[in-house]
Amino acid sequence: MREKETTLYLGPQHPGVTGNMMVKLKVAGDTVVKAETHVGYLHRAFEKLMEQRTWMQSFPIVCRICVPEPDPNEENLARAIEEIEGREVPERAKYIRVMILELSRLAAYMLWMGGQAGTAGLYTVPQWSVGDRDYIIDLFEELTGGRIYHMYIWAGGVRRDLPEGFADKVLRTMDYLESRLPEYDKLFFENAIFQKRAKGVGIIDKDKALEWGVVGPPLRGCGIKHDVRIDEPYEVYDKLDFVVPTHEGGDVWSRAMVRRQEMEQSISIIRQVIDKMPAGEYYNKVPNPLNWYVPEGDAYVKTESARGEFGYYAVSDGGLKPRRVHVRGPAYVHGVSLLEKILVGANISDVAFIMNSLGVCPPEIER
Amino acid sequence: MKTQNINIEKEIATEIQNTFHTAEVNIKRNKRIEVKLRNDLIPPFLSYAKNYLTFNHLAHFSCVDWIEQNEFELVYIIYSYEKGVIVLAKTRIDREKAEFVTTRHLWYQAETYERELHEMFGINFKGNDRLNEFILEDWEGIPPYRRDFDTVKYATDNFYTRPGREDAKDVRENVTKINKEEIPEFAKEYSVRSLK
Amino acid sequence: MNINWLSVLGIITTPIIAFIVGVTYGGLTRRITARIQNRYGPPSSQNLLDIIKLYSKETSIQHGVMQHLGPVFAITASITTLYFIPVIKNSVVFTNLSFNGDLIFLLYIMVFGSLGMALGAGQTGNPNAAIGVSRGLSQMVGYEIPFVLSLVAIMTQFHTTSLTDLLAVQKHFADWIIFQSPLAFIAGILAFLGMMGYAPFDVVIAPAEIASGPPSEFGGKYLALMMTSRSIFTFAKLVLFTDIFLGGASDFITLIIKTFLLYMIPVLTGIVFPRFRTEQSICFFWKWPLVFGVLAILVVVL
Amino acid sequence: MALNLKGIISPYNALKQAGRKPHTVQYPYKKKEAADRYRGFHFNDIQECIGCGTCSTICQNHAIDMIEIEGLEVGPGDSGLRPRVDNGRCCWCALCVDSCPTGSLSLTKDYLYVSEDPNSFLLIPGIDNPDGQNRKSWISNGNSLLDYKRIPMRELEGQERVKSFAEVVLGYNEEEARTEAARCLGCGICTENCPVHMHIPEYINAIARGDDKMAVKIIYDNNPLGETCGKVCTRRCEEICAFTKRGEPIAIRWLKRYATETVENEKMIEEIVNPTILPPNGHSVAIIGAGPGGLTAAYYLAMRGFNVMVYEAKEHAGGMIMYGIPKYRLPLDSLDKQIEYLQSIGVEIKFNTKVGKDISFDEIRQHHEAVYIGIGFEVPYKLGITGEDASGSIQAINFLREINREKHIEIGDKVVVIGGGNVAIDAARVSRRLGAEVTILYRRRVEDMPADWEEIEGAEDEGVIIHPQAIPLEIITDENNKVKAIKYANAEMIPDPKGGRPRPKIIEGDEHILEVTTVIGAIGQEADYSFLPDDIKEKLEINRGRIVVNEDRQTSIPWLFAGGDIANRRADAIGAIADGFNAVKGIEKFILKEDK
Amino acid sequence: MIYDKSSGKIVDIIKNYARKHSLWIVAYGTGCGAIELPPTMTSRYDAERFGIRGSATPRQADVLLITGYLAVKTLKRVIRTYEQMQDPKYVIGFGSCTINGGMYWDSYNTVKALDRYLPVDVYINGCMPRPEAVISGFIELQKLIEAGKANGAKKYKENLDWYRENQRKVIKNWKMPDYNW
Repeated sequence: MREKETTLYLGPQHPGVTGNMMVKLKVAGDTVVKAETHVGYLHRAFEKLMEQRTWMQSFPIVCRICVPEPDPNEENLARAIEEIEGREVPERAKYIRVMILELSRLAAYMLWMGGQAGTAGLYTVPQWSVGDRDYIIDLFEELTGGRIYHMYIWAGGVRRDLPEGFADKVLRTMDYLESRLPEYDKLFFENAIFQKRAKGVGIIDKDKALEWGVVGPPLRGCGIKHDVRIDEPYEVYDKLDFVVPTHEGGDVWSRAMVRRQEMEQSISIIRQVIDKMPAGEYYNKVPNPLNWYVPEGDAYVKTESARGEFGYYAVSDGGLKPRRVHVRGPAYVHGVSLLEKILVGANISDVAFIMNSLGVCPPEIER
Repeated sequence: MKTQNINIEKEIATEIQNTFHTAEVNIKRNKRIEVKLRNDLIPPFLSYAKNYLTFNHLAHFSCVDWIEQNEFELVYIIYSYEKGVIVLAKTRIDREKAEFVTTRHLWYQAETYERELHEMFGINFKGNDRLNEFILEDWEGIPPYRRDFDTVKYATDNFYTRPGREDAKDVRENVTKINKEEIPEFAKEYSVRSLK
Repeated sequence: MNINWLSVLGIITTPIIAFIVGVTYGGLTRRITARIQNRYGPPSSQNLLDIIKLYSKETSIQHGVMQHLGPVFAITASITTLYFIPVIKNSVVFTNLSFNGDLIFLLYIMVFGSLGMALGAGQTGNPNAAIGVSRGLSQMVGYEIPFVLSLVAIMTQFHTTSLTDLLAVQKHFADWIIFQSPLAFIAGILAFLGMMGYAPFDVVIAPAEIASGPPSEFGGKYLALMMTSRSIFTFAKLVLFTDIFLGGASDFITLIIKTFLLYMIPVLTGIVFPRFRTEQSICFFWKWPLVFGVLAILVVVL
Repeated sequence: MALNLKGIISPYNALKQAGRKPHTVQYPYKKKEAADRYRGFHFNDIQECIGCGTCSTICQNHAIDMIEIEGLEVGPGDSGLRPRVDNGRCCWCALCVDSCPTGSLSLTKDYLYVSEDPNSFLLIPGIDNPDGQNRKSWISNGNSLLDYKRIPMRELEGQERVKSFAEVVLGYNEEEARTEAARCLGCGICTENCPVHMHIPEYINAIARGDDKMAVKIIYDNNPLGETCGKVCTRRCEEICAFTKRGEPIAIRWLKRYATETVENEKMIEEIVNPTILPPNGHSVAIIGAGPGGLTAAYYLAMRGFNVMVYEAKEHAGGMIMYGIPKYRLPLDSLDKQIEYLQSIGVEIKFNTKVGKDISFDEIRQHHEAVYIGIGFEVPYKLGITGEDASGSIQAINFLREINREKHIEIGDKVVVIGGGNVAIDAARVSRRLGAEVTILYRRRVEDMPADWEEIEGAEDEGVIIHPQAIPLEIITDENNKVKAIKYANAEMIPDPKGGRPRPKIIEGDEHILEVTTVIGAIGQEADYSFLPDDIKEKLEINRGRIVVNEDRQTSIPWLFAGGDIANRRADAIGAIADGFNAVKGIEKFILKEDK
Repeated sequence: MIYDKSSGKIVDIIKNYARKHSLWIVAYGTGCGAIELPPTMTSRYDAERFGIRGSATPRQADVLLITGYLAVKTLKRVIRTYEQMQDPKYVIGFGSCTINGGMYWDSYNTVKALDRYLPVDVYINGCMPRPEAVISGFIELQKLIEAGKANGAKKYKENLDWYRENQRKVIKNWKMPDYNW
C-alpha cells in the first residue's frame, strides 16, 4: 500500500535547520520522498553591495557571508586582490593568516559538533563545545578586536600584529582544547547511540562525489583525499606538517570522524605556526583606500574552510570598486543540489541531522 | 610571482588549442588557464574537458555584466583534481537577449548556478526546467545583479530610513561655503568624494 | 454513604503535593543538568515560574474542541493515575483510591492521557504535531510491552493485582521486589526510561526534527496545563515505581529520597545520550527489556 | 546493529563534570573586561579632530555624519564639523579609525547600549562619551591605512646645484605623482588657507585618476599662473593639510607643478583649458603692473569680455616672479609659456611703459573705466647702518633683478646677506652660484625666519652659512669706500612680556667683525606711489605703506582697485593672484552695476 | 494585555514576576546575529540563569529575537511568527541592522527600520552584540516587564492598520491570513 504523502516544511522558523532556510519535504510515513531547498531568507545581495563599495570597504562586509567561520571570506578576498594586483604578502602575515584560519576552522568544528549533537538530541555536547569555542572567540577578540567579525585579514597582510604574549595564550588554549577532546570522544563520538544514529545515514555515493561537486569533510568522508590545503597550497600550508584525514563510508559518521580528526590536525598546525612564525612586517600597505585603483584582471582563489572549498571569483575593471565578486561557498552545492539528492529516502528524524553533517550554511548559498 | 613550473599547464593549453582552434588559450599563472571561446563552443568544450581532460569538478559558474559592451561574460570555472589545474572557460553572450544552454547534463549542480544566474541576471538557460524562484521572492523589475539596477535608489524608494540625520554636512561643501569658493561644474565630479 | 473525610483530604492534597514535588524535581533537574554542562543553570523554582507565566498568558488559539480537551484529558489522566497509587504506605490520607486490581487499571489509565493529547494535537493540523503523535504512540507501544511483561511477572510472582498488596509484601529492605525479582525490575526500569520521555527516548518532542512535536500548536494556558500534568504524572510514575519495586514509603522523607533517586536514572541518562529514532527505540524496547521481561515471567512460572 | 557496551558506559563519564566549577561568566554580577583591542563604541578627541570627514567618506555604511557642534572653537585648518556616528548603521569595522589622518578617532572598550528608543542610537563620539578617553582600545598608531610619508622630491645634489642656474627641483615623474596624489583624502581643508581657494582636492583627485588634463583645467579655473605656483608657491595650504598632525602633508605644490608641466606649450594650454571667452562688452580696464596679480586680473577680465590693457614698466612681464625669483627656481621658458598663453587669449601688455613717466596716470584714467594697481614693492628698505652707501653694499631685490636680466654683477668671494626672508635666501643662493662664500646674518633664531623651510634647508645644502641672532652694526669700508668687513653683534632672545614673539637684544660686548666683499641687504621693501597724482593720493586710504582695500580689492576710490604686495601682507605670488582674481569680481560688479 | 504594577493587585505582581523570570525565545535565527545566541545560551554565558531559554515553536514563546537584518522574504515569515505568538509577547531588535539598516543600508532586499513592521520593545546595539550585551538587553526587557512598560503587543494591536500598511508596502505578494488571534 502506498502511504499518503504529506508535505512538511522544515523551516525557516525551525530549531533543526542550520540557519534561516527551509527544506520542503514530501513525506510518506517517516520517509522523505522528495526534498526541495528553499533559500533566500538571508539574501543581502553582498555581491551587489560590493559593486557599490571600494575594494577596502568590501572587507567589512565579506566576513558577514558566513558567520560561523568568517575568516576564509576575508582570506579569499584578500588573496583575490593580491593575485590581481601582484601584491606580495610578508611572510609573517602568511603565518598569522594560517593561524587565524585554523583557529576559525577549529571554532567552526566546535560549533558543528554542538549542532550535530544537538540535532541528535544530545544537548550536553553543544553546552560544552560552544562554551569551549568561546575560548577561541576570546583569542579572536584579543587578536582582532572582534568576537565574530574579525576584519583582520586584508589585502597585503593582516591588520595588526600579534599582541604581546598572544602566542602563549594560543598555546594554552590549544592545550586546554586538546585535553577536552577525550571527553568529547567519550560523551559523543564513542556514544553508542550516536554511532547507531550516524552510521549508514545520509550516504554520499563515492563514485559521484567528485562530479556532484562535493568538497571538504563530506568529500573526505567518502574516502577521497582532496583538500585545497594540499591540492593548491596557499599561504604557508606547504611548509607545515599535517595530514588530511579521510574516512570511508560517505555517511554522517565518517564525516563526523573526519572532522574529529581534523580538529587534532588544526591544533597541531596552530602549534607549528606559532613555532615557526618569523619576525618582521605583517602588512604590505595598500594605497590610500579612497584612491585605490586595482588593475584590470580577474582571479579565482579558493580556501579550505571548515566546510570545504570556499572560492571567490573576483573581477576588476581597473576602477575603485570591484566589477564583480562572486562567492562560491561549499554550502552552495551541499545545501541545494546535494542535499536534495541525499535526503530522498532518509527518515524525517535524520533530515536535520544530515543537513548538519554537510555543514549547510544558508548565508553562503544566497549571500 | 616566483618562477613557476608550468609544464602541465602548457600541455593542457596545447591540447585545448589543438582541439579548439578558435579558442584563445592563455596561461594566467600556474594552475590557472584561461580559455576564451565562442559561445556555441562552450558545451562541446566543457564536455571535452570533463570527459577527456578529467576536469570533472565544476567549481564555479559565474557571470560578469559588461554593460558598456552590452554583453554578459559567462565564466565556467572547472577543476581537475588529477591535474590540479583550474580552467576558466569564458564566453560572451548578448545582454539584451540573454540566452544560453544548460550544462546540467554534465554537472548536476550546474542547475543551482543556472537558477541563480537566471534570477540575478535574467539569463535564460535552455534545457533547464527548474529556473523557478530561487533566492528572491515576488521580484518585479530588472534582475538585481545587472549593473543598471540601482540598489541604493531601490532601497531609498522602498524602505524607510530613520530620520534625525538630516543635519549632516558635507565637509567639502562646508569648507567651500566658508571660503566662498566656487567650484566649476566640470570639476565637481572630482570633488564629490568618489565613494559617496 | 460513609464519607471518609481523611480520604477526601488526601484527594485534595495529593495532586497539589504531586505538582509541587514534580515541579521542583523539574527545576532541580535543570540545575543538575546545568552543572554537568559546566554552567549554573536556572533557579530550582524556574519550572514553577514557567508554569505561572504560561497560565498568565493569553490564549487565543482556535483549532477546535479537541484541542481544548487534549490538555484537559492529559491532566485528568495524570490526576486519576495519581489517585490510584498509594503515595504513603498505610497512610489513611495518602492511600487514595487504591483498590484490588488497580495495577491493571493503572496500565490503562496511564495511556489515557497520551491518547487525549494525541487527539488534541491531531486537531491542530500542524504536521509536526501529527508526526509527534504518531511517534509518541509508536514509542508507547514500544515501552508498554516490557512494562506490562514486567508487571505480569510481578503479579504472577506475588499473585496479586493490587498495589496495596504489593506494598504489603515489601515489608523489609530485603523484601523489596527489586531484590525479589531483579529481572522484572530491569525490564520495568528500561520501560520507565521510555515512559519518562528523556533522551534517548525523547523522539516525541524532538525539537530539531519536528519542532516540539504534539504541543507545537499549544501555547499559554494549554501548555501550562500540559506542564502541570507532566509534573503530576512524573510524580505519579515515580511513586508507582517506588511502590512496585522499592517498597514504597511510609513517610514523606523516604518518599522524596526514593523517588528522587529513581528520578535521577532517566535524567542522568538523558544528559549523556542522544535520542533514538522512533523505529530504533521500538527496536530497543523489543529487544533487551522484552527479553528481561520474558525471562522474569519464565523465572516465576518455572 | 547491536549497541556496544563501551559506547553505553563511556558517555556516563560526562557526569563527572558535575564536580567541576562551571566556567560561566556570571554577567552581570561579574564582568569580563573586553580585550585591549576590542572594537567598541567610538571616541573622538574633539580638540585633535579637524573635521576632515575622512571617517565619513570611508564608512561603507554611511553611518558617520559630519555635523556642526555648538560652542566648538574652530581654529585654522578645521572645518568646524565633527563626526556623529549612527550606531544603527555602524558595524565597528574601524576603517574610520584606521583612516583618520589626525588619529583623533578611536574605538573604545565600551559596547553596551540597550534602549527602547530606536532614535537614541546617534552618538557624537567624544562629546557624548567624554570618559571614552580612558577606555580607548582600537587606535591607529602605526597601523594606519594612510601613508604619512610623502614621495620625496628628487633634487640636484647641493654641490651640483651651485655650479649653474639649472632648476634645482626635478619634479615628479608620472608614477610618483600618481602615488602622491593617491595619498590625498580629498577633504578640502587646505583650500581654506589658499588665498585664491584653488580647487585643490579636485585637481589632485584628477591626477590620482590619471587625468592630468582635467587637473590643468581645474587649476586654470582660478589661477592662470598655475605652473609658477607649482614651482614657487609659499603653499600655505600644505601647512593645514590633514596629514600634518601626524605626518607629512600632501605635496600639493609639486602635484600642481607636475600637472602643469605636462603641458608643453601655450597652444596646448589653450586646448586643454579651452576657456569660454565672452564677446567684448565694450568696457575697458587698465592694469598697472604685469605682476602675478595684474596678469591674473587681466586674464579673467579678458575672458569676461573686457578690454584689458596692462602697463608694465619693464621689458618683461611677470613682476617679482620674473625679476625677484631666481631662475633655478622658476626657469624663464616656463614663465614665457604662461605669459604667452595669457596674451594669446587677448591680454594686451604695454611693456617699458612706466606710469608717471611714459604715460600719466590721468591719461590712463581717461581711457579706462576702472584701474587695477598691482605695482608691488619695488623699493627696498635701507639697513640704516653706517657704510650702507659704500660700493659693494647692494640691495637683494636689485641684485636679483639684475641677475635675472642676465647682467653680471661683481660680488667678490665673500658675501654677507642680511635678513631672513625668502628674498635673503634667494640672494644668498644666487651668490653661491656666482661662486662666493655666503653668510646670512639674521636677527632672530632660525625657526623665526620667515623664509620657507625648504629654502633654508636648500641654502644650507648648498653651503650657505646661516648665522642667526646676529645684528649688523656697521659696514666697514676701505679708503675707496668699498666694503671691507661687517661688524655685527650677537643677540639674545628676550621674551616679550606681552606674550608676543621674543625680541632680540644685543649682548653688550659680543661684537664680531667679518671680512666681506659684498653686503646684500634683504630686510624688506616698500611701494613707490609717486606716480599717483596728488589728489588721488589724498583720497586714497593708505595704512602703513599699504593701500586699504575691501573684499573686492576696491580702494576708497571706487574705480580704483589694488592688489598684491601693496594691498596684502602675504608678500607672495599666490596672494597677489588672489587679489587679482577677486578684483575681477569687484571690477565686474563695479562696471556692470554702473551699466545698469 | 498589560498588567500595570501600580494596580497593586498581588496577582498582577506575581504574574509580572513570573513573566520577567521566564522568557522563552522563539528559535528563529533571522540573521547573522543568531551566531552569538549559542554562546549566550550555552555554558559560557548561560542565559538560562535568567530563565531565558529557547522554544521551538512561536506558540509557546514570549520573545521574538530579531537577530539582525531582515530580508523581505524573512519579514513575511517573521510577521507570521510574531502573530502566532501568544500575548504578552515581546520583540527584541538585535544589532544595528534592526535600528537603521546597519551595514545593509543600501541593500535592495533588507528592511531598514524594524519598528515600522513590528513593535520593538528593546534594541540591543552592536554588530554583532556580544553575549553580555544580549543579556543586558534581556535585563532591560525584564525591567520593562516588571514596570509594566513592555507593551509592544498592545501597540501592535492598536496600530495594526499602520503596521499592515508598512508591511504590505515591502511585501509584494501578501498571501497571509489576517491577524485574528
